[in-house]
Amino acid sequence: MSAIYGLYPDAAAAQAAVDGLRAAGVAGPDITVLTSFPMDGCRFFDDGSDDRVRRRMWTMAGGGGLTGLTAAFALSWVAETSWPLSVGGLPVFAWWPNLIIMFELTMLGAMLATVVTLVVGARLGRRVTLYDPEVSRGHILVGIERPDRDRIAALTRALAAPAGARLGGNAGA
Amino acid sequence: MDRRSFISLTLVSGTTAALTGGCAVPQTSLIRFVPAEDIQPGQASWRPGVCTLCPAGCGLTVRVMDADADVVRDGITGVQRILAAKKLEGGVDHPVNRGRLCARGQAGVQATYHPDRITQPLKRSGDRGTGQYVAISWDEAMATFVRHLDAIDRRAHPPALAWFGRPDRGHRGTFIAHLLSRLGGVGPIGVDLFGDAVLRRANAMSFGRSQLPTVDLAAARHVLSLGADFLGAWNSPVAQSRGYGAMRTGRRGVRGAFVQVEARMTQTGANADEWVPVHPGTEGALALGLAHVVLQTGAFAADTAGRAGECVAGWADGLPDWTPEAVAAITGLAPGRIDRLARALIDGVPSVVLIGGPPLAHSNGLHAALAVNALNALLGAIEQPGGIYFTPQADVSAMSGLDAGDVAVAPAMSQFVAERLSAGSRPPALLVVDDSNPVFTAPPAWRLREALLRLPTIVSVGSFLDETSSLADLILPDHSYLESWVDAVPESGARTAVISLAPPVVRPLHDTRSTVDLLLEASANLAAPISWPWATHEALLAAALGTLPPSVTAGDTWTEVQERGGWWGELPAAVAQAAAATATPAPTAFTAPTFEGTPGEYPLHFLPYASTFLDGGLAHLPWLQEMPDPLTSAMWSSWLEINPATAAALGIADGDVIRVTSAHGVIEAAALLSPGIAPSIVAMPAGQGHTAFTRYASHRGANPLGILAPVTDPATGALAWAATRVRVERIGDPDGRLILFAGGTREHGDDDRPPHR
Amino acid sequence: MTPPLVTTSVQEEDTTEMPKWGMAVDLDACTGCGACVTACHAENNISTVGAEQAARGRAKHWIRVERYWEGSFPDVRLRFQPVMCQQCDSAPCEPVCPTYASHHTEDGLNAQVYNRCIGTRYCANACPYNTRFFDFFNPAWDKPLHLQLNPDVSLREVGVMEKCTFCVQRIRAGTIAAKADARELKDGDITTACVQTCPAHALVFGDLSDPDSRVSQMARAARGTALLGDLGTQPNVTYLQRQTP
Amino acid sequence: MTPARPPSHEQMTADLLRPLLRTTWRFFLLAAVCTAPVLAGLVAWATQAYYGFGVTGLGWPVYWGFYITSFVFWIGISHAGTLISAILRLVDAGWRRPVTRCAEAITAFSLIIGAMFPLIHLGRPWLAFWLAPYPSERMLWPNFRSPLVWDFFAINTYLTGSLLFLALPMIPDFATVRDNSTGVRRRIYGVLALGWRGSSAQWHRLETAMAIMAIAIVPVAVSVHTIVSFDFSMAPVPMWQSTIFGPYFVAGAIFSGIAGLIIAMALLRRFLHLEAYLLPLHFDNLGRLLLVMSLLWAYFVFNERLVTYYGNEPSDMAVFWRTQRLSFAPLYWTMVTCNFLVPLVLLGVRRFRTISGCVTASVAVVVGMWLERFLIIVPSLGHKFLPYSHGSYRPTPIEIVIAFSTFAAMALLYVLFTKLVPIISIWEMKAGATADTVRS
Repeated sequence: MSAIYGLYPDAAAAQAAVDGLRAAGVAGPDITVLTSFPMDGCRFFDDGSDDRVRRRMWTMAGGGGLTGLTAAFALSWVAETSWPLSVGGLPVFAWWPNLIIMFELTMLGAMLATVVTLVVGARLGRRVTLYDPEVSRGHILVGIERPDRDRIAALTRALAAPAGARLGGNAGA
Repeated sequence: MDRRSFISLTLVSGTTAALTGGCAVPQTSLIRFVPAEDIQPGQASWRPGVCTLCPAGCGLTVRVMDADADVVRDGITGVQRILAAKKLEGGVDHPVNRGRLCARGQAGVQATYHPDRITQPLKRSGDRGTGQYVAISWDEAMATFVRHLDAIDRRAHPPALAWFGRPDRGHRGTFIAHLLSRLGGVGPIGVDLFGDAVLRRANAMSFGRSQLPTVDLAAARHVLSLGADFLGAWNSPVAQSRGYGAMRTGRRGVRGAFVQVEARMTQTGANADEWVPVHPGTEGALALGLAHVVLQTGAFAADTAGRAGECVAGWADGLPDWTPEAVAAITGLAPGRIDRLARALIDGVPSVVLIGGPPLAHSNGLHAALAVNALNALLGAIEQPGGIYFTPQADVSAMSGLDAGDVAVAPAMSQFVAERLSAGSRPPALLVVDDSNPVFTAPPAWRLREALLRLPTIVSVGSFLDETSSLADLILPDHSYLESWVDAVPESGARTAVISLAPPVVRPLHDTRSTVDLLLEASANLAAPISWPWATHEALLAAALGTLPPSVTAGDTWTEVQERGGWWGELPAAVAQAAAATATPAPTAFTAPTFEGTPGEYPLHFLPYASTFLDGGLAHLPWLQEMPDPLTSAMWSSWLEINPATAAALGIADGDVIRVTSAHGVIEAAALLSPGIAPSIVAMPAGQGHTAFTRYASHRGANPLGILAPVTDPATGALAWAATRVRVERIGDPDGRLILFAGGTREHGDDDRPPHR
Repeated sequence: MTPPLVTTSVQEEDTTEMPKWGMAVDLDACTGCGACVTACHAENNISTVGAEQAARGRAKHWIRVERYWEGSFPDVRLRFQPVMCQQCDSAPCEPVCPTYASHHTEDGLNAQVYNRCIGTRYCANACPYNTRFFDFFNPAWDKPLHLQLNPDVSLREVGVMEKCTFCVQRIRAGTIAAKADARELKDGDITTACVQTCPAHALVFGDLSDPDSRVSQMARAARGTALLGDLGTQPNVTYLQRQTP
Repeated sequence: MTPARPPSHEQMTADLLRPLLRTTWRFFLLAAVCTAPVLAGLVAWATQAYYGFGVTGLGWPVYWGFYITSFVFWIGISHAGTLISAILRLVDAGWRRPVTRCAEAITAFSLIIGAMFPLIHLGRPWLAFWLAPYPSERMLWPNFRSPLVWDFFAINTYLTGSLLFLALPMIPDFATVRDNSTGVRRRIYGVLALGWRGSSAQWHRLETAMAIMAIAIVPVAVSVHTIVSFDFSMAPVPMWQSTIFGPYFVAGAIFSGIAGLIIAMALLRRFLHLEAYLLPLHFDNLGRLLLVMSLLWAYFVFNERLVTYYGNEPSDMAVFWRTQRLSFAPLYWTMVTCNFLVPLVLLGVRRFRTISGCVTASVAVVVGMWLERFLIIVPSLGHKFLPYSHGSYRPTPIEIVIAFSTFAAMALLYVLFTKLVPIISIWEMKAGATADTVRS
């Protein structure tokens, strides 16, 4: 069995299950909590990783924007000065009009970087190892992937403790 | 075929060949014939030519380059590289136009490459007038023509043969006149609606010169023009425009002044410093009034005018009846203004007075012209810088070695219609129509079309089917003027004698034949042959020009002429036309103009005028159709110009469809409100309203000539085309028949003209 | 305003050897005859569009003679004003073109590269003189009218903009001929079709960089004005105003 | 009719998934009704491409007409979504939750439609790729100084951003669809869900990404319509060269966008029976917003007109009077009525600010804003500086069909979208309901 989990009808029960697992000695990052919507009011474990993630995503977005800006500048500069064509009395490389191109590519870069960071960071498109469709019907899943064989019983007990818990597991697909 | 379609055609035929395993149908595959040997691909050459679109006789320089033409050889369709005329420009040294050309001249190249040109001899197959023809060979055509000529009784009186043609003072016209007289025929009868027969007659009376004047505008300081559209369609417009430009801007510190007197603003009048509208037909009175003031001032003596003065009643006495007040009552101008106009003539010496167009197309036109001649003579403007000259004329008959005395004077068209084509008269057995369209330009009362329908035989040598040539039984198409030997003898536009002459610019595109060659051959093949000293048109011209000395080099005149595009210089006395020394004619007096139609029933004067298409013969050229009219910006359409006040009184708005009714007919057109026309007049451009004249001109607009009254000048028989009165009524909203290029008509101020498109 | 990072423009490079083509129009001599209009059609392969299309505003006249009424009957005057592409130094049509179909040549011409045009028609909007014309259909010539086509001027395709080029084919041919003969171009060696035919000599064409050329002298004349000069387009066509006595 | 209690999570999932899981003949009928005009539009476009641009009513000197009007109109409508939903997200307005996705969908579709118009409008559309900067063999780059190239970049950025902004929050909902369906549909949505599980790490990243996107998309949206306004204000054309055009266009875009959103919401509410989700409150809020934008629009129009009138520049005044009291006056005053008077009455008076009142006002605004773009383009082009070259414009059936077909295309895309994607974000609704519970 590669994962065990419990399904809980509400946040309080799920929190109890998490607390039980923590008490059983499972480290926070090893516990998987799946919900059908973001539980803004509940913090199942508070280890400061959220803030790190947020900062990293903003940094990546900034980096993407910078890349876009550089690309836009390089594109317009190289294109216009290497093959100079005079139009309408404007200079060959005209700052003001090109700023518009630079702005747009900056924003495009930032947005693309954000999405890439999200896809990579949220492990989207990867193989799902621990999941139960009941999550989308409102249950909260608390589980552990690849638990130690010899501690399965203890963990199962911790998961079963809160009221309304339904246990489940899979052999890993 | 342009390059793109050539490539695609090649691709298509190549693909087809590949797909069908090389079994392409020969008829559809592209055949390239061997190109003519004188072609240098991509290399332009410039060759001299002569413009024959109007009588001005401008010289041409034609840009010639290779082009791919679709041709049929032995029944096989293919492509051949030929030399084609690309662009017409003015003959660089030509004394008339000096390298310049008008819009008509520029567009002339389209006459040669017109898609609706007659490409080979045709024989009528349907009823006359239905325009149904079958193609025949030149042998058959020639035989038929000779048979028709043989059938003519040369001693018949009235003559059994008649010829309609456009006025041509050159060798072609002269040869045809001689041929006709040898065959006992009459003609060529000039088809020239806006021709200046009245002015020629007046000039003959005043100065012994039956020709139009050459105006030395470049040296004039003051020009007064009575109706003469000398920058647009009158006389020699390019030469006159050249002079006008020089008069305005060519002299440092001197800018010639220009006053135009007319009831409807022409393109020429639009350029005047002062535009003076007078009552129609009273221009002669104004000329007398001006002369009166000039005489009164004592600046010039009455006898300065010489014979020209003697032609005007009361001249020697100082025209006592023609005080500014008296003239004011006739013309509608203030007396002070008449006085001022006259004094400007005196102060502006060298000053000159011109007359042309509508003033001569009234019943009193001849007198008006005589009065102007006298005034010019009084001002010392005859054969003087800044005045009018008479271009020395070559005696073409003498040059050709023929006796001019053999040729009978051709009657005027109106006279011929009355005597030979009216009911009960004896019509000619054979009529030849030579690139002229009298059916289109004749007033309806002449019933010319009906008369022609009754004629036994009509032969046309024109290049296009039009209202007249589509009545012909046999069509023997001539080359275009870029394809044949061509010459013209300009009667004005230069101070020296000019013969414009050029060899063919390009080879004939179609299976056509030079009319002169055709006539030479036909007359030699008659049962009673006529012999000529030359066998071809070229030989005729070479022999005639051989009588002239070379004008530049000491070499051979004929070679020089072909290279220069003509001959100009001092004429040897033997071939120069002398001034006619006729007896002094009886003095004439001003009479009030007569108009057909009562003012009660027909309250407005009707003025057709020569448009870009002149009298309509150029309406088939798409460039001219699409060229915006200078005053109205109209394209592809015709219209009725009407004063806004008159229009308001009649409930007519811009673009409305109106009906114009005269005693002789009804036409419909779009109204165009114009501030440049007197309230008592409506005007309409001639040239549109063709019923059958190529794809570009047919069924487009209305023909104002179709409602003209058959009033003629008594002395010359010329049609008084400005003497009709009409009634105008609104019949509908704008329907898009008037196509204007311009949106606004005024640069400043509220001009919310509703768009016609 | 921030100084531009790069100030090099083609115009600022050493172009002293280059001619600067210009035209002068003496409105005192222009008679409004329209010879220039037809000459332009003949020289530049401008197709006629026919009555129906002309009625819908598709007629193409690279040069047109504008006319304006002044006053009312009987004190009425008419003013003619030929308008062709003004070959502006600071041409509004050029920067708006996304593909450089409209750009400036070294000799001061406002070039239109038909093959590069994708037909946004933006240049025509930007042109304050409305001298740009669009090919709404593939230009066609009823055979054999096509034999007249000038092989030196490219035929346009449907969907492109066309306009007066100052007869660039004549300029290039004249320049090449002069170079081949190893001689300097003289004033008057090169003329455009409209100037060549103008009967009243109202149009003059030449090199504005040569102070002695006729067009330069006319451009300096007291009567000289630029059409819509207050728009700052710096046109290379000078209009010499009509004089009144 | 406000339900007494918000629906439960189960109810929400059931309600919002119903349009995806149950298909009736009504859907096919609606899709067919929308498809027919789209096909007609395609035929019209093919006709134009085959015969040439002459089939339109354009001509010298009015070279821009229905197509550019429609272009600006649809780009304007696109501001419904992303901008509104981004701003509401940023200020964390709770009532936004049922509105965001249908607004963002409007953005995406109207941008796609709007971006097609420059192509339709090109004389040689097959060469449109020359606008893109790519190294061709002749090294011919686009002219970065041309507002049309700015358009190209701005619309690409905005379209990319909007599609991502729309797509990211759809991933959890795809997971919900996957879990509530079987067979092929389950497999398809399984792929679309990209393996979404709903772990807190995923939720956190998604929310952060949405926050970044929301911040980025607002200036992009503003820039897009500013640049669209530059298409006009960069050209020396009477009444075009105006510094006010940027904000004027942005305000007009948001104005028409909100109107479009209100209409779409009302239709969804009616046809998908979402009365429990799209509440009168939403219409009331959006109606207030529309009223504000109407006033802002009127303010800009007053500015534009007064400055022109006071400046009294002849060429400007020719256009001014043409719209104010000459040939274009009927259209102009219709526009003022639709964009100002009708919203002022229907939205300004509380009693009229019902759902039907809001929808009526919105329809008026959509009509009025279409006219506004037409009146900016055509009168100015027809009356530039030289009166000789003045002219007018009348559209042909081809143009009318193409312009009309894009409305059908919008409806069709919307109908298909509601069939494939929950039009109200399920997870956001759940999160909102939970947050409300927690708050209370």
